[in-house]
Amino acid sequence: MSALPTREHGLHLLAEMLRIRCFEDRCAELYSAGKIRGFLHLYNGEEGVAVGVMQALRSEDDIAGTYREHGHAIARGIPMRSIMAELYGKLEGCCRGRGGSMHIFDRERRFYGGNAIVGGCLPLAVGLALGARLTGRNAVVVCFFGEGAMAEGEFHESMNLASLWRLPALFVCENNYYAMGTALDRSEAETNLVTKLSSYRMRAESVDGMDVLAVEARARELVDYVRNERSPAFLEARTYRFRAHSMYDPQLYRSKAEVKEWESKGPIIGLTQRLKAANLMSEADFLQLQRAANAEVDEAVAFAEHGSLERVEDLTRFLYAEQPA
Amino acid sequence: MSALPTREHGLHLLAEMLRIRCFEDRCAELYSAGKIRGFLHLYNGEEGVAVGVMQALRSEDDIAGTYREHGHAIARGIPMRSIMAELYGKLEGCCRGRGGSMHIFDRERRFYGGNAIVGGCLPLAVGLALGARLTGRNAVVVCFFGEGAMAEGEFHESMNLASLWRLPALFVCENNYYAMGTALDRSEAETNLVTKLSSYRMRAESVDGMDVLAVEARARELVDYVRNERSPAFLEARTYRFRAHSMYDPQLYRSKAEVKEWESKGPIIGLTQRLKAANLMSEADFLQLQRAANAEVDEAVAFAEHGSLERVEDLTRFLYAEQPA
Amino acid sequence: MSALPGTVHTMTYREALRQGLRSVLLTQPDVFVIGEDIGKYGGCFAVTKGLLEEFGEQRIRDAPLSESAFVGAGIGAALAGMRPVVEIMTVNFSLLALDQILNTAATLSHMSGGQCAVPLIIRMATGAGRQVAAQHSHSLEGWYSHIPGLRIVTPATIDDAAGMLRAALAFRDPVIIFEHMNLYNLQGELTAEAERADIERAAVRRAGRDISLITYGASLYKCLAAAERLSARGVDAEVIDLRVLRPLDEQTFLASVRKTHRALIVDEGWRSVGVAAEVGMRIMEQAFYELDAPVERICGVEVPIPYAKHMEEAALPQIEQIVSLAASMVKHAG
Amino acid sequence: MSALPGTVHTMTYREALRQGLRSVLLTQPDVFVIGEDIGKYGGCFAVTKGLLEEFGEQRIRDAPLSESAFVGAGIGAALAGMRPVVEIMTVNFSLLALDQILNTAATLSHMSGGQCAVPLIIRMATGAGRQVAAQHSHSLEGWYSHIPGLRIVTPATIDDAAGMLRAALAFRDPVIIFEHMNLYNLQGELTAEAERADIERAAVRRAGRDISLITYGASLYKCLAAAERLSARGVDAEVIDLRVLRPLDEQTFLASVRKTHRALIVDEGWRSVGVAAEVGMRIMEQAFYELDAPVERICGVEVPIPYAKHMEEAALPQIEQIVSLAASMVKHAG
Ligand SMILES: Cc1ncc(C[n+]2csc(CCOP(=O)(O)OP(=O)(O)O)c2C)c(N)n1
Ligand SMILES: Cc1ncc(C[n+]2csc(CCOP(=O)(O)OP(=O)(O)O)c2C)c(N)n1
Ligand SMILES: [Mg+2]
Ligand SMILES: [Mg+2]
Repeated sequence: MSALPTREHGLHLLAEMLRIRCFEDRCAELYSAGKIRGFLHLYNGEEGVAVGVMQALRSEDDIAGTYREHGHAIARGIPMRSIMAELYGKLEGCCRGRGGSMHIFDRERRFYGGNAIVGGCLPLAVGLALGARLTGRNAVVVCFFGEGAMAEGEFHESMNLASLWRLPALFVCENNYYAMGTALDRSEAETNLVTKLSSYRMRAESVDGMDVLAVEARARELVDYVRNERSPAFLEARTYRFRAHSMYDPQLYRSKAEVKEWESKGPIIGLTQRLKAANLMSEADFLQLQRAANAEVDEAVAFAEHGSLERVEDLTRFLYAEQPA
Repeated sequence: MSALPTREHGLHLLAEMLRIRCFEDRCAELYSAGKIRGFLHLYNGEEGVAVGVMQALRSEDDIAGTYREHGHAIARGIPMRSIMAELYGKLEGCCRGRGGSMHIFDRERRFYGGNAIVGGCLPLAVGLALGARLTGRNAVVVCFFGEGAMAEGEFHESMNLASLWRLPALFVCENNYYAMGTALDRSEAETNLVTKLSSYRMRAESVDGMDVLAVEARARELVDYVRNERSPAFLEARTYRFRAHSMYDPQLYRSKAEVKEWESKGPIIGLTQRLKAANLMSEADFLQLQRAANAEVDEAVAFAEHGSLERVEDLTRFLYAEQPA
Repeated sequence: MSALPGTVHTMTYREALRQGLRSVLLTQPDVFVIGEDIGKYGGCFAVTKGLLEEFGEQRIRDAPLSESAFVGAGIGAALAGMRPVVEIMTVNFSLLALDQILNTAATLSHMSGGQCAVPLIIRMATGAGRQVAAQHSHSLEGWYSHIPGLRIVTPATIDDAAGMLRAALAFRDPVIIFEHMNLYNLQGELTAEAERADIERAAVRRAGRDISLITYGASLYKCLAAAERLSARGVDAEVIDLRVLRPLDEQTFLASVRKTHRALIVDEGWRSVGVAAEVGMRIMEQAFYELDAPVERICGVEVPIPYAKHMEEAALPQIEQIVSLAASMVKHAG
Repeated sequence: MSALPGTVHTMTYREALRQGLRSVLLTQPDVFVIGEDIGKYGGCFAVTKGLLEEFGEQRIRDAPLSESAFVGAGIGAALAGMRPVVEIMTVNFSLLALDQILNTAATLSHMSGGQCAVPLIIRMATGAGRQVAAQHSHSLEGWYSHIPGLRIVTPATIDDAAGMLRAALAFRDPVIIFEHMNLYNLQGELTAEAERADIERAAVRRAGRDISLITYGASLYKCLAAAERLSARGVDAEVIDLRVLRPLDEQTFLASVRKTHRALIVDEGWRSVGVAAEVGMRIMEQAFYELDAPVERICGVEVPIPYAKHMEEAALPQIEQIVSLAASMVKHAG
C-alpha cells in the first residue's frame, strides 16, 4: 500500500484526476451532441497513470503518446481550452483543428502527440531520446502506450534500440487488459509483460495503475534512474478502461459485471476514500474540487464554441515547414 | 559431446556436408569467372546446421529459409543440377533462372525459398505452419534464419503468433555472430538469444552448430516435440561463416585470426577427426566421399553450362497463376 | 447470397459484404478469415459480426496487433493450400505489412517460375470523409495498383460488395479488396447480378454522350449525382466505375472516350502519381486523336487529411467541382 | 567538397556522395548518420567508408536490422533539433519503415498545424540492372513521390551526388535521396556546379528541337546515348533530367515540350501508376494543344525483376527502344 501524501499534494493529485474525468465525461456528451466528431477514445479509469507519471517530469522532458491522450495532455499542463478547441476542429485548437482527438500536439510543452497508429509512438520516442542525448539535454522522454502495442514489431525494435544505445526513455505501458475487443491472453502468448523486457536487458517494473500514489512513487524512482543512469526503463501500469474503446464499440467482449468491479477500484474513488479516511480531505473539499474541474471544462467548452475556423485557403499550409533551416 | 554415429550414418552426414562445401567452393570460382552473377551468399562453415536439422525431417515437412540457402536446398535433396542451373540463370534451373542464388524454390520438395528480405521468411513460416494445421497434415515447418533477423519486428510478431496459436514450427536461428559486418553485441542489447523466447513462452534451446551430430540429436528431439505437442520451438545453432558475407565484402569487421580459429573448429574437420579416431572411416573413405562430391558438382556445372535460356516472350508468364482455382 | 432470379433484397453494403463472406465460408471449407477484432469484437466495421459464433475460432481467427505477421500467415497458409481471407482493419495500417504484400505475396509466383502461386485475399477499409484525420484517412488503393502481381478491386455497389469476394476466389492470385468506409451504411438492392460479379471488367453505371466521368469506389456516387445535375444543364455524362484498378480494364473507358471525346477522372486519392494519372495517360496513348479536349482530373488535395469538417471537405473531390469542370469542358470543346 | 572555381576533380558518384556527406558532417555539428553497416563494415555500397574513423560512433551510428525503429529514431531526433541522415541500405527494405515514413515523417508538420517540422534526410539505393532479382531490384522512387509532405530527389550526376545533400539540409522537411545502384561506379568531374546544386528544379542535360526525352536517375544516361544515336539519324532530341520527383518541377519539361511538341518519358520503374504517367498527365493538362503527337513512355515491364541477365534486360528500358520510338514519333508527327 502506497504511503499517504500531504493534504496539499493529495488534493492536487485528486484535482488533476477530476479535471481529466470531468473533461472526458463532457467529451462523451459533446460527441453525442455532434460537437466532436471522428474517433474519440476516452481515458476514464486510467487517470491515475497519466497523473502519477507526470508528477515525476520536468518541463524539459518530452512526452509521446497515443490516440487516447487527452488525460496526458491535461496532466502535462496543456490548457483545456486549447485541447477542447482542437476537438471542436477550431483554429484556436492546439493543432489549428487539424488533428482532433487523436492528434494533440503542443511543441512548447514538449508534448509530441497524439499518434493514431498503434506502436507508432515507440520509434518516435526512441528518436526523441536519442535527440535529447545528442543535443546534450539531460531530459527524459516518456512514452505512453497500450498493452496491445506490445505485439507490434515496432515495440520489439524500439525496446532493443533504446536499450542497446542506452537512451533516456521511460516506456509506460498502460495495461487495461484489452486492445479494442481483444483480451490480453488472446493477443500475447506470455501475458506477464514485465518478463518481455528481459529480452532487451531493460529494467522493468509493474505497478497498480489504480493507485495514483503508487504510480507516482514508481515513476519518480524510474525517471531518476533513467535520468541518472542514462538507461531506459519500462513501467507497466495495470489499469482499466471504464468506457467503450471508442464511441463505436458495442462492448460485446466484456461483461457489465467485470466493468462494475473495476469501477469500484477506480483511481478517483480510491484516493478520495484514503484522503477522507485520513482526515486529509472533507466532503466540502471534494465538492470544491469537482466544482473547479467543472468550471474549467465549462470555460474550455465556451472557448471552443466561440472559436473560429481555419481559412480553407490555408489547407496546404505547413505541408512543408515554413521557416527555413 | 555428442554420441558417435554408426559408420554408415557418419559417412552419410560427412558426405552431405562435403557436397555442400564442394558446391559452395565451386560457386565462388564460378562467380569470379562471371558465370554466376548478382548477390551470392555462401554457407561454408555452417553446413552442420542444415545437414543436422534435415535428418529430422520427413518429406511432408515444409522448409523456409533465407538468401544463404544453397546448403539447405542441397541437404533437402534438391538436385544440385537444378540449383546450379538456377545460379546460371538457365531455364532448367528450379525457378527457370528467375530467382538465382537468393531464391531457390522447389515446391515438390516443399522448399519455400529463398527469401532475400531479412526476417521475411518468418511470417511465411508461421503461415505454412498454420496451413499445415488447418489442412490436417501432421507436418512440421522448419524456418532457417540468421541471428541478425532477431532484431527485426517480424521476428517478434512471428514468434508470438506461432506460440499463441500453437503452430507446428521449428525456428532455427543460425547464429554466426555477424549480420554482414555487425557483430551480435552491436545489434542486440541481450546477446543470449535463447532468453528472448521466454517472451513468447516458447521452448528454446541452443546447440553447437559445428557439431553436426549434436545438431541432429537436438533437432530430432525438437521436431518430435513440435510434431507431437503441436507447439513451436526455437533452436539456436552457434556457428560461423568462413567466407565473406557476400562476394562484395572486404571483411573489415573481423580479423583473419578469428576466422582461422573458427575454421579449425569447422563441422567437416570435426566429424572427420571423430570418425577417423573411432576407426569408423579411413582416409580412403574420405577421399572417396570428396571425389563423389566433386563429380556431382562437375555434373551439375556441365548441366548448367548446357542449359537453355528462358524465352524473352515468357517474361510476363506466371505474374498471375496459370491454373485457375 | 442467392437472390432468386427476379427477387431483390434491400440491405446495406456492410450486410452485402457479410453475406458474400458467409456464403464462401459455407460453400468452401478451405476458406478462413484472419484479422484484428473480427471475432469477439464483431469486426471494427461489423462486417464479420456473427461469423465467429457461426463458424468458430478455427475459421474466424482474431489476431494480435501484428499486421506483418498475420498477413504473412495468410501468405503461408495460401501456399499450404488454404484460401485465407485476411482483414486488415484499414489501409492506414497496411503499411506495416507492405513488405509481406509486395516482396512476398505479389512476387512469389513469378519469382519461383510459377511454382508458388499465392491465392490470398486481403480486405481492407479505405478512404476519407469521416473526420478521422491524417493517419486514418488514406486512399491508397490507387497507389497499391502500381504493384505487379496483385489484383486490386474496389466494390462500389451492393452487388459488387456481395459478389466480388467469390469472384476473387476464382483466381489463385493475391487480391486486395478495398472497401470505402463511407459505403458501409449505403442501402441498396442485392440483385442476381451479384452472382455474376467479376473482377476483370469496369462497368458503365450511366450511359451518356457528351463526356466520360471515370471513377471508382465512393466517388462513384459523387459522379452519378454530378451527372444528374449536368443533365439538368443539358450535358449528358457517361459514368464509368473502374471497379478493378489492377489489372486496369482500359477497353471500357477507352470505348467511352471514343464515344464522348472528353474525359474527366475523379479520384479521392492524392493527385500526383495516382490512378487518375494512369487512366489519363492511357487515354493519351490510345485515344489521343479522339479527344476534343484535354483529359482532366479531380483528385484529393495533396495534404494529410485534416480533422476539421470544412477542411476535410476542401481536401476531397466535391460534386459541385465535378459539375462545373465537366460543364466547362463540354462547353469549351463544344 | 570545395572545387575551387575553374578546377575540376574526376571521381566516382560514390566518392561524390561521400564528399557531400563528409562536408556537411564537417560543417554542421547537428548532422549525424544512422544506418545498417555504415560504420564498421564501411557501408554496403562503401559510400560511408572511412566516416566512422573520422567522426566517431556518436555521429556514425551502426544500427541493428530494425528499419522501422531506426527511421523512427531519425524522425524523433529531427524533432529534437538534430539533423539526422538515415541510410536505408536499399529501397527494397524501406517497406519495413513505410509506416514511419508516411504516417509520421510526411504527416507531422501539417497535422500538428505547423508545430512539428521533421527535418530528416533519408538516403537509399534504388534500381535494377545488377541481377539481384525480384526482391532487390525495385525502383520505387516514383511510387514514393505520391506522398505529400516528402521531398523526393534522384541525383544522376557527380555534381548532384555531391551537392544535393547540402541542398536538402536547407529545408526542414523530410527529404529522400534515391541513389541508383548502377551509378555508384560512374566516373565524372566534380565541378563548382555542385556548390549550386538545388532540390527544386529539373535540368536540361542536352538541348534539342525535335523531341523531349524526359527521365531521371540512371536512365538519364540511356537517354543521352539515345539522343546521340538519334542525332546521327537527324533527330535532335532534348534530354530533361527531372532530378526532383516531388514536388515535381513541371515548368522545365513543359517549356521543353512547348518547344519540341513531342515528349517521350523514360522511367525504369513499373509502368502503371508511376511518375511517367504523372509527367504525361501534366503535359496533357497544360500543353495539350502544343502536342504534335501523343506523349509516349518507356518504362519497366510490370513484373518482379528476374535474375537471368537477358530477362532482366528485357524488363528494363533499353537504348534501342528509346531510339526507335523517338524516331518514329518524330517521323509520324513530322
Ligand atoms: C497499427 C494499427 N493497427 C490497428 C489499429 C486499430 N486500433 C486502434 S486502437 C486499437 C487497440 C489498441 O489497444 P491498446 O494498445 O491496448 O491501447 P488501448 O486502446 O487499450 O488504450 C486498435 C486495434 C491501429 N490504430 N493501428
Ligand atoms: C530487411 C533487410 N534489411 C537489410 C538487408 C541487407 N542484408 C542482407 S543480409 C544482411 C545480414 C543478415 O545477417 P543474419 O540475419 O545474421 O544472416 P547471415 O547473413 O549472417 O546468415 C543484411 C543486413 C536485407 N536483405 N533485408
Ligand atoms: Mg489496452
Ligand atoms: Mg548472422
